[in-house]
Amino acid sequence: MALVPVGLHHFLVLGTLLFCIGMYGALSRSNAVGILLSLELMLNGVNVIMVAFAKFIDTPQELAGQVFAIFIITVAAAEAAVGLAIVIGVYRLRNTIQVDQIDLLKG
Amino acid sequence: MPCPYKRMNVDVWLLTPEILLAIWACVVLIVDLAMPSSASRRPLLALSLLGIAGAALASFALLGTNTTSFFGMLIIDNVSVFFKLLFLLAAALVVLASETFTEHGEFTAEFYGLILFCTAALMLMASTNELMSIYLSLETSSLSLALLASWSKRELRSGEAGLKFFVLSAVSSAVLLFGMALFYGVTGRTDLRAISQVLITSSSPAALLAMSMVIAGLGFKIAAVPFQMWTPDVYEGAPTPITAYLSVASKGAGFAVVIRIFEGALLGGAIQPVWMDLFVLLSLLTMTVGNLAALLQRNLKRMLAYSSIAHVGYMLMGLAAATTFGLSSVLFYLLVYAFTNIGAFAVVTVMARYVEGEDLEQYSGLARRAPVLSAILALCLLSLAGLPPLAGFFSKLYLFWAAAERGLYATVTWGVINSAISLYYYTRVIRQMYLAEPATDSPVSVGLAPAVSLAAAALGVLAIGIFASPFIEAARGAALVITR
Amino acid sequence: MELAWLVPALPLAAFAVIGLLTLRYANLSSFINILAIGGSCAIAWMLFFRVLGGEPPFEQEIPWLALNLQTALTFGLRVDPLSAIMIALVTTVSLVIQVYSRGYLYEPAEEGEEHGERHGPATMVRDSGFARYFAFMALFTAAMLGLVLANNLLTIYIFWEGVGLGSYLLIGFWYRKPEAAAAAKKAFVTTRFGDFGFLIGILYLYMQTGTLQFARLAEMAEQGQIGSTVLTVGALLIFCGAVGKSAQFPLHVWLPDAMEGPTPVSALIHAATMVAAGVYLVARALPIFEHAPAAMLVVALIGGFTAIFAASMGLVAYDIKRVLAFSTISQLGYMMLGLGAGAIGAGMFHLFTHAFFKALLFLCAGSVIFMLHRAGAHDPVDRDPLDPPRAQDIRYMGGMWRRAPISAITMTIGALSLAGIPPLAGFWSKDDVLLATYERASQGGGIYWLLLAFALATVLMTAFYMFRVIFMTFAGEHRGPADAQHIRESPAVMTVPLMLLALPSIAAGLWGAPQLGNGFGHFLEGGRFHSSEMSVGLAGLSTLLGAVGIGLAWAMYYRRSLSPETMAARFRPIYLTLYRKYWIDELYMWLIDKFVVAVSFGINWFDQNVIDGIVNGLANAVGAIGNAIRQVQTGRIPAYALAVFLGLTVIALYAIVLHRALG
Amino acid sequence: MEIALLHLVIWLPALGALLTMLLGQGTRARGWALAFSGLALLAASWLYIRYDLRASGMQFESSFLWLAPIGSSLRLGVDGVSLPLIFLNCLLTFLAIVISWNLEHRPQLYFMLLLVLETAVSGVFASLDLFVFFLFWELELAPMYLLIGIWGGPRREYAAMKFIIYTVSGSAFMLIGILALYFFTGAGTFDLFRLAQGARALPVATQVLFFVLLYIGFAVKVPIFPFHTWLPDAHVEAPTPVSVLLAGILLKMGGYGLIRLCMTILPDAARVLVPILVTLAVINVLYGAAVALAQINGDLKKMIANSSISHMGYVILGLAALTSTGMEGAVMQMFTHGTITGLLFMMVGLVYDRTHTRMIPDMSGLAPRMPFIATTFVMAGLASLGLPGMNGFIGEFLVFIGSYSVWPIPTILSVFAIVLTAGYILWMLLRVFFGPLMPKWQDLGDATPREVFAVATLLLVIIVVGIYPSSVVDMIATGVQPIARLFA
Amino acid sequence: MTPGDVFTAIAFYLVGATTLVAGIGMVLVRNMVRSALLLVLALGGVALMYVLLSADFLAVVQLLLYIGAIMILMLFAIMLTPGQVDLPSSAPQAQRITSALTALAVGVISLFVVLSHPWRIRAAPLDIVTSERLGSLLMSTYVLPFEIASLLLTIGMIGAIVIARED
Repeated sequence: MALVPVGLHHFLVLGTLLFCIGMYGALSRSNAVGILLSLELMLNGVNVIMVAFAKFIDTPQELAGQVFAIFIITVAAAEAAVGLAIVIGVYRLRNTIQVDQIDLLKG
Repeated sequence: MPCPYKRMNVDVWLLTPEILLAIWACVVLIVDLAMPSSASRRPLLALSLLGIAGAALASFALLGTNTTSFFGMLIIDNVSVFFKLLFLLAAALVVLASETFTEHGEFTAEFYGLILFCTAALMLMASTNELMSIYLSLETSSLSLALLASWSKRELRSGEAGLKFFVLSAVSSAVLLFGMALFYGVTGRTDLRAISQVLITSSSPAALLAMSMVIAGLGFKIAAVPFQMWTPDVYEGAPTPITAYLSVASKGAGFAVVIRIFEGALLGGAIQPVWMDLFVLLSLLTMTVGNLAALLQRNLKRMLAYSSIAHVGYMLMGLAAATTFGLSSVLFYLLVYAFTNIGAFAVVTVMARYVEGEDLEQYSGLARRAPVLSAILALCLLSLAGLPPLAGFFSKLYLFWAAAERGLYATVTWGVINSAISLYYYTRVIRQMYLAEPATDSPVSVGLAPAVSLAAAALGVLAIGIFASPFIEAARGAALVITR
Repeated sequence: MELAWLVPALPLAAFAVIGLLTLRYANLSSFINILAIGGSCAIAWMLFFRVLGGEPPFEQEIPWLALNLQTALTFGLRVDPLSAIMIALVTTVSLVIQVYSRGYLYEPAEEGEEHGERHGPATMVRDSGFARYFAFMALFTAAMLGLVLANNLLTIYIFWEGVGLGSYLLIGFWYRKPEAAAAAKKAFVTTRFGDFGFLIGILYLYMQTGTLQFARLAEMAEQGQIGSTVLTVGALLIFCGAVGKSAQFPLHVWLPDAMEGPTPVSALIHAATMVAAGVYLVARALPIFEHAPAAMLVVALIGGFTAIFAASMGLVAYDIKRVLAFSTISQLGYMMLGLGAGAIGAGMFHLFTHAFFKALLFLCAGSVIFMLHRAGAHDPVDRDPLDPPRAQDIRYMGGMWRRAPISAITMTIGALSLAGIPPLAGFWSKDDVLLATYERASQGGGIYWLLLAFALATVLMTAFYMFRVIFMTFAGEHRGPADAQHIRESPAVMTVPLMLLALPSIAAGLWGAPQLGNGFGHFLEGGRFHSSEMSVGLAGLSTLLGAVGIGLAWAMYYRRSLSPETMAARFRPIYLTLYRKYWIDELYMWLIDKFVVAVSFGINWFDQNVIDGIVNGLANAVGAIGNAIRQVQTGRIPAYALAVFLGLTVIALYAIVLHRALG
Repeated sequence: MEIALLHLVIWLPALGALLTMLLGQGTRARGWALAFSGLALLAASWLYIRYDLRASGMQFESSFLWLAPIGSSLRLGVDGVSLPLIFLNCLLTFLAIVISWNLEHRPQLYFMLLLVLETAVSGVFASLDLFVFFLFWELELAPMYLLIGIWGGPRREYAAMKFIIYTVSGSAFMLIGILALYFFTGAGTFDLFRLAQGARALPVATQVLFFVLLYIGFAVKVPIFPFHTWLPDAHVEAPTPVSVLLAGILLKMGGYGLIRLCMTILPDAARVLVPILVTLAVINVLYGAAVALAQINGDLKKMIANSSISHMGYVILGLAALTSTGMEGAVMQMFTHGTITGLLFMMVGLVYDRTHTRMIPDMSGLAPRMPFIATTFVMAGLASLGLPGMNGFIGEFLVFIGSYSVWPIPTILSVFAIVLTAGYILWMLLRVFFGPLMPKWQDLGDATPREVFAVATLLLVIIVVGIYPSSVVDMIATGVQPIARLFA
Repeated sequence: MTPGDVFTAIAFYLVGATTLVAGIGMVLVRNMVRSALLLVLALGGVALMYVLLSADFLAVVQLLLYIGAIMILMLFAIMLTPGQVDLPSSAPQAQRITSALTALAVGVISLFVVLSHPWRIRAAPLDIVTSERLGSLLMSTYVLPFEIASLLLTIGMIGAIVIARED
């Protein structure tokens, strides 16, 4: 993988790294909104990969990656809305969104 | 004027059930707006049922169809129709059983509407053959289920359940997406049929990683160990009708997708041995963890949650067989499982009005207070345990059978031992109901709607077992479409 | 001859009728019983005379137990001289005893008994179990009759156990007395030990020969179709049963305790039924024994040893019935000795005469006990459990000669007969046994000399202890708690049977007397009988020994010129050993308590803690694993998400790396 | 007509259960139960009479294809092995209903369960299709669980749970065994005889494996050491009529399974495994007797329960002889043990109803207060210790004579148990009924006419069969003949 | 190697580094508002990447939808949960380490796979303006997912309102 020209691999690495950083965030954040933010990063990582494939891969399904990415962004939007609604609902009842403290259900 | 979509290989009629359901959800919402706020919302229940019935009729009309549309993204065959009907059945029973839950709640119309929407999404999951549609319908259903799980807004546990379901579903679908991206990258396709043609010979690490990620992502949906962690918490916290719906419809949809991808697209491919072995491992792990964790569980809903995990383990065994018979037995199993689980949860729903929480203690001497109710719960539990001549025995039998035919003897043996162990915790509930003395003598009354739901479940548990032949034949016919 | 089946069937029917229908009617029940046994007695005598008249043996059998589709074991009876004598004997003795029982079975009225301080005569009321008694007696008799008529080992075993049952029921008749109930159980279980061997013997013989018919077995043994090992083993196993039933050493322990039953029961057990069954069995199976010299030797050894062994214990017993019991054991030893010496005639003849005089002796003892009860004999509250009840303790008797002459005379006749004083019945039969032993010994069996010495010593002892009883009971002054004034002879229903039994006790021996041609032996053994010359010397010696024994008893207990107390004190260890019956009961109790029961408690512990412990432990372990698994469900979202990714990692690693590596 | 007869025997109780459930509120249930179990008993008796003793093999056969996809048919039939047991089942259930007549605690459910149990057990004995066999086998579980669990003693829940877990674990292995047979023989059917034909072609090692799988299921039921510990617990806690059925007929399902499935289908494996079976049989006999003896200061019911273990050991011994006489003895022992132990448990129940204790040391001298009970208890005890004239002797003797020629030493060891049995039975009777009456039992009464009827009926069977064994043995002989021929 | 390539490379490395650093910062900083703003920065970087990948339409959508809508929503959420902003937003150290290790493991596996796989590269990389093409694709080939997405949005809307509404 040469540094130049920038090809598929570069973008794949970038996407993967973003995904993993987001993953780390999702695992280590204890604020529920923080987890949601990290999830966005993961989705973006996947999006980068999708779009990169769309550009570089030999495919009969033209632009499928980009279309997929559009849908992912749509889902992310809806997800954010719903997720925040739920988080606020939880906050309203418990006055906390620290996921460590939301463990009434266990065992 | 001819339909413009005809030209583009689009047959909207194939989507009638889903469209009908979505429209009907809107109708329910609109009717609710038109009703005076003080009026009883009970008519909405009937209205929702009407919509479900219409969708079921429309689905029936599709029976025997075997076609694809929407550029190959929509697939209508008997398996998809089977799943559609299964989800509609679950929706109907859950709506019926939820009368007790909704009678004091607000947003009744939205509750029903969301169930209808969600059912439509699940039905789409079962009949798409393309990664984007799968992802989108899966997300749709997940989002609506997360919302439904946190529906009891004053209930601490409900909100927590919703949050857990939401976060974990988002995490899982991110993983699933990564897997789909890799599939797309490896094959250049998002269409499952096309993917399968490419993968027939390839077993590159990328394909394997993609497959692993898809398993992980769908593992969440079907609650296979180790992706099951959310299950007991969410099942416990969610409103009971939603728990039933989760355990049957959502799980069923997960299986529908697993079947489409693994039993359809990846069948016969170069990576088949890998996922077959993985399924066996997951199956062993899942059934063991589910059963052992349920063993001493005192909360009935949690116990049923663990039990449902164990049942996923059994079904994975059927999928691991990767044969027509294996697939058909999984379909049959899902059908039986739907009846039994909904029956069990329906009892819990009805009982919610009379007891505090779901601790087994609360069910002491229920047989004295509500003989029919306890008998139905007992039947459902024994069926889950796989005791003949109940339906659960036959479904499990066919499953083990299929696995045995494939030579998975050790797995089957372990499964049988697991079934024996599982009897312990199911029996504990029966013991509590029949053997313990009731704390109070007040009788339990069951409304008409839950009664219908309970009766249907009981009938299913009793009859499907004894008259299993036609069901099994139908399942086999459906399965043939996929594995052919 | 076809009526033979009626002989056991009639009493059996009486048992059924009384048991099912007439338990509430005491008199009626006893009459039914007497009628039935009387009827079977009549038939038995008829059969006896027919056989005596020379009719050939009669066999009758029906298939009874199918072993498979081809073969079935039969249930059959056989009337031949041996069984003819036995049925006549059994029915007769039994009939007499039944009649006697009608008088005997009364008890002092209950009131006041609790305090134990009552004096004077008691009101005798009919025992509450009167009808039940006659039912059991009928069953017992029926079983014995079936046993003697049986023509094969299976049939004999069936009735054999029936006899055991009858004895169990009758010994435990007064089941409210713990001693009686315990004695009944002891009798049954002890004889079961013997039956264990007997049953194995049956299985063994059947496997080896394929038949259980006595006639067929005898034939095969004669023709040498059965190996000698088989014969020996089979004979010894069968003998195990006889040892149990006939109370031979070492299974004799039940018989002294069996005294707890009503005295007529003891009479029946000791005379004609139960204990006779063992001897009869050996006699019946003698063709097998005869071809197994080793088995014969064992029979003789056990018999000879038991004779002297039991007699020695009889020397010091105080319970009138217990003395008789020891004498029975001892006499049974004689019979065994006779059989073991190869003389079926001698053994059976002694059985025959013994039946009469032993029945007589017991009935007399019963009569004495009855009189004492009626006169108000009662036990002090603090009676030593080793001591017999006062009404049976010869130390508390005496002086009854004048008050109960019939009992006294008849009992003395019986005692003389038992002591072997000519010309009473016992003399002839005992002499037969001695003679047989002598002949066997002179044929070169060294050990038989010893047995002969045993037998002779036993004669002495027997005479001594019998007359010890006679003198202590009837002579001198009354020493008992009962008011001597109230002692009077038993009613006629009891004394008449005594007198009836006295007759054969005197005369029955003549049938087997060599001088008169030994009709008994000829009849029993037919052509095979070899009559032996009566040895005057041997007869004289035994008579002399008997007389010495009587004299010794006279000296010690009548004249009191030798103080028994001093003797007892001087030979205290011996006295104690005898009095405590060689501590064999204690040994057995110890074995049972410390061994069998301890082992079973050990196994029980093992069952509860190890077997069940493993099961419960396994269940608990599974539950613990389940709980451990649930610990993973911490309820925390990050942990759950972590599980997803860890799972993904593992799956991916497996799919990409491991699966290929594993092939 | 005759085919219908067998179906009547099986389905009448089920119909009765349905009617009891629908129409039998409160104590009305007992009437329905009595009527239908009575009808079933009549049908069974008629079947018994109509049985053709000259023919061996199955009679009254019928078959309906039922689960076509797996090739299972509802195939029923009886032979000399199963018919006596079916009759016993009908008889004991009928009597169990009679002695439960005054039950006040939830009678409707109770009688319904008894009837379901009857159908299940009859079905097990009559099934010639292994799948149907298994269904009936499992059908018995839930009623038994509830019967012990609801109407049992203080530790009923533990006992009921133990019962069901043991049995289900066992039957899980059995199911695996049945399926394994199905797959490996390739017969494509669950038909007993077709499977048997197919199984002979399998390698012996495979047969042994299958035998062991089936065996575990049956061994739990019999029960054979070391799978026996559920039995004393279940018996101690179960109510009297349930104990009667449990000991009287349910244990026999295990023995029946061994002879009908293990021996018939896998004779080669049986030949290989008999040494182990014999060892276990002897252990059962002596071990059970020893544990029973150890209860002499303990629970009366536990003693009888352990004596059951001991006596069922004879069944195994007889089977392991692999001779026609031994098998005949084994089946006969099952029949006789069913009647005797049923009666014994009935008697224990009658005593318990009066004294409300089962601890042997707490009782003494009860006989004068309850002469009938004492008498019949003694008779039952005597029958149990194998007294000739009672049917217990017949079974034991046949077993002994059948097995002695093959296994002399084990047979001798087993015969020794007759001494032990006499010991503990008589000792127990002694302590319970004889000796001085305890003042606290002064006011106890004897059996009621209803109880007398139940007890006397069983006693009648015991004695009639004891005196005239051909009434049962001849039939059994026809039944075991074809099976024994496999080993000839 | 054309100057265009060099320019692209420079842009890629600059923007990529920024994006990664912003991402890392986003998951590490304690304050939730800063975390959200760093995410905005990362998302912006991704938008520029879309431009480099010939996805102009996507870049616009990214800017408008993500940064415009989603992030505002997020910030709202952060503001609506007062008291939660400055709480320790990371889990205890042990959990952070396991998380890091897991992320590393998944990252190593994924990187190994994506770098080692022989991707079938097309002859001429996509280099057109895609907006119009995308529009027509969404309305034709991808009409089914498009419809499902609309269902998704409807549900999200209704549900979010119901759940978030105060009683």
